[in-house]
Amino acid sequence: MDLTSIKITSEKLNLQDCYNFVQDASCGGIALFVGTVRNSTKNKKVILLDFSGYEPMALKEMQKIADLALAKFQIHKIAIHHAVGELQIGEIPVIIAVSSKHRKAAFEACQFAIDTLKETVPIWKKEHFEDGEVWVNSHP
Amino acid sequence: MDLTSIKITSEKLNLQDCYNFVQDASCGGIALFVGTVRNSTKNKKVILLDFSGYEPMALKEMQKIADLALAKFQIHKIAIHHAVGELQIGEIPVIIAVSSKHRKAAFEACQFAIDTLKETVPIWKKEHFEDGEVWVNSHP
Amino acid sequence: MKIQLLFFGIATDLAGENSVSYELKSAATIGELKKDLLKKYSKLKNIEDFAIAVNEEYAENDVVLQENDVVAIIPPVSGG
Amino acid sequence: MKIQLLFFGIATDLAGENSVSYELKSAATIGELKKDLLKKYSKLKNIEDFAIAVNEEYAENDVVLQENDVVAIIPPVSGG
Repeated sequence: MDLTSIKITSEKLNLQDCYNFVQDASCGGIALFVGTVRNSTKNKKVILLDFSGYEPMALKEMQKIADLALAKFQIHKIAIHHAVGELQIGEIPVIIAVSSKHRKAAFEACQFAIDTLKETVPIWKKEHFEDGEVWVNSHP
Repeated sequence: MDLTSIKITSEKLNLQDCYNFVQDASCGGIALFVGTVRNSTKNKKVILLDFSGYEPMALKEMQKIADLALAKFQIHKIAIHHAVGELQIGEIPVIIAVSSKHRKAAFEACQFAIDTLKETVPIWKKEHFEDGEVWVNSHP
Repeated sequence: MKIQLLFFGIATDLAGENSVSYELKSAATIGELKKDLLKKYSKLKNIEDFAIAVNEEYAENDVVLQENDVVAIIPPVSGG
Repeated sequence: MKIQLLFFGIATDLAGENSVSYELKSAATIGELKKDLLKKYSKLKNIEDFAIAVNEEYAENDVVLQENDVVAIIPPVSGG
């Protein structure tokens, strides 16, 4: 049985799909994190975010996070899905879902996965403002 | 604007409803917890769980948790939905959803809410086994 | 004076009722009521402890009961 | 020897290309390549730092490059 679901897609991410993948009769809890595009950053109005990735490597890094989460925490299954392309305000760049027998492990693994994803997975976002565009994190 | 959604129902809980309630253009993240009925407890096979509550008081206690979460954490909205009646394996007794500008607060508030709910909200579950029934937590 | 008693969870099974009108001396505290209840419904001793809610709010042992209070017997909760 | 260079995120804009075949001395390390790149694509100095991946795995400065390696310039990531 496959315990991890790793996906990068230019289609809309689906919360129920992630839930359905991790849900299992042996589990008492499922923790989920959904990243959503915020309408402002540092008090500046954001129009949209444009995500691009080094996809084959990003998939490998996402798989490593999932495998490490399974090794570190008492969890059953984990899904890590990331969207690429232009996302409007309120749309979903990332979903992480984790199921476990007891809820604490699911919460810990879910936070670990999103924290690590933001550090290691080669995906970049460009913020589009009314007066221009900026690659996030790229300027000292 | 209503920042809390509190519900006790004998109908199926809906993950997307909770998500939709908390989602907002000002938020960068949504943390969700879904409790699911597990097929075993202490290595004993569970057939179903039967939840009952002191509903008017349970709603008040759930509202207190939501209000306290809004006061304690930098979050935007919170939904706490609980099901009553007979739930089969894999079905959902509880969903908590929390949105926030930054994800850490959403995770913390979500964990706070489920931890507190399990301590204070007057709802009880009876575990049905093949050979009998037991009220959970009630025996020393 | 009269109060209304409500039983929930395992307390319903142990007391054999859901809801009952109950007579007790005026100005009784919750602590006194608990002692009375353990005499009248001795099976309640089967649970380690129970909390009391008065008019849908948790209340401590020193709270003084009023006529017509709705008093709920709250065994250890197990929602979620 | 020849390697393939890939640029991502802001590095694409700064280098002015996505992908290019690149000639460097054999047995060059990643540290040496980075110095070369900062000369050839001087705008890369505009970002504080960048990581290097070789054949889709992060690699440190002391790694020795091989003919036909696919070497990616990874500016600070910002997914999620």
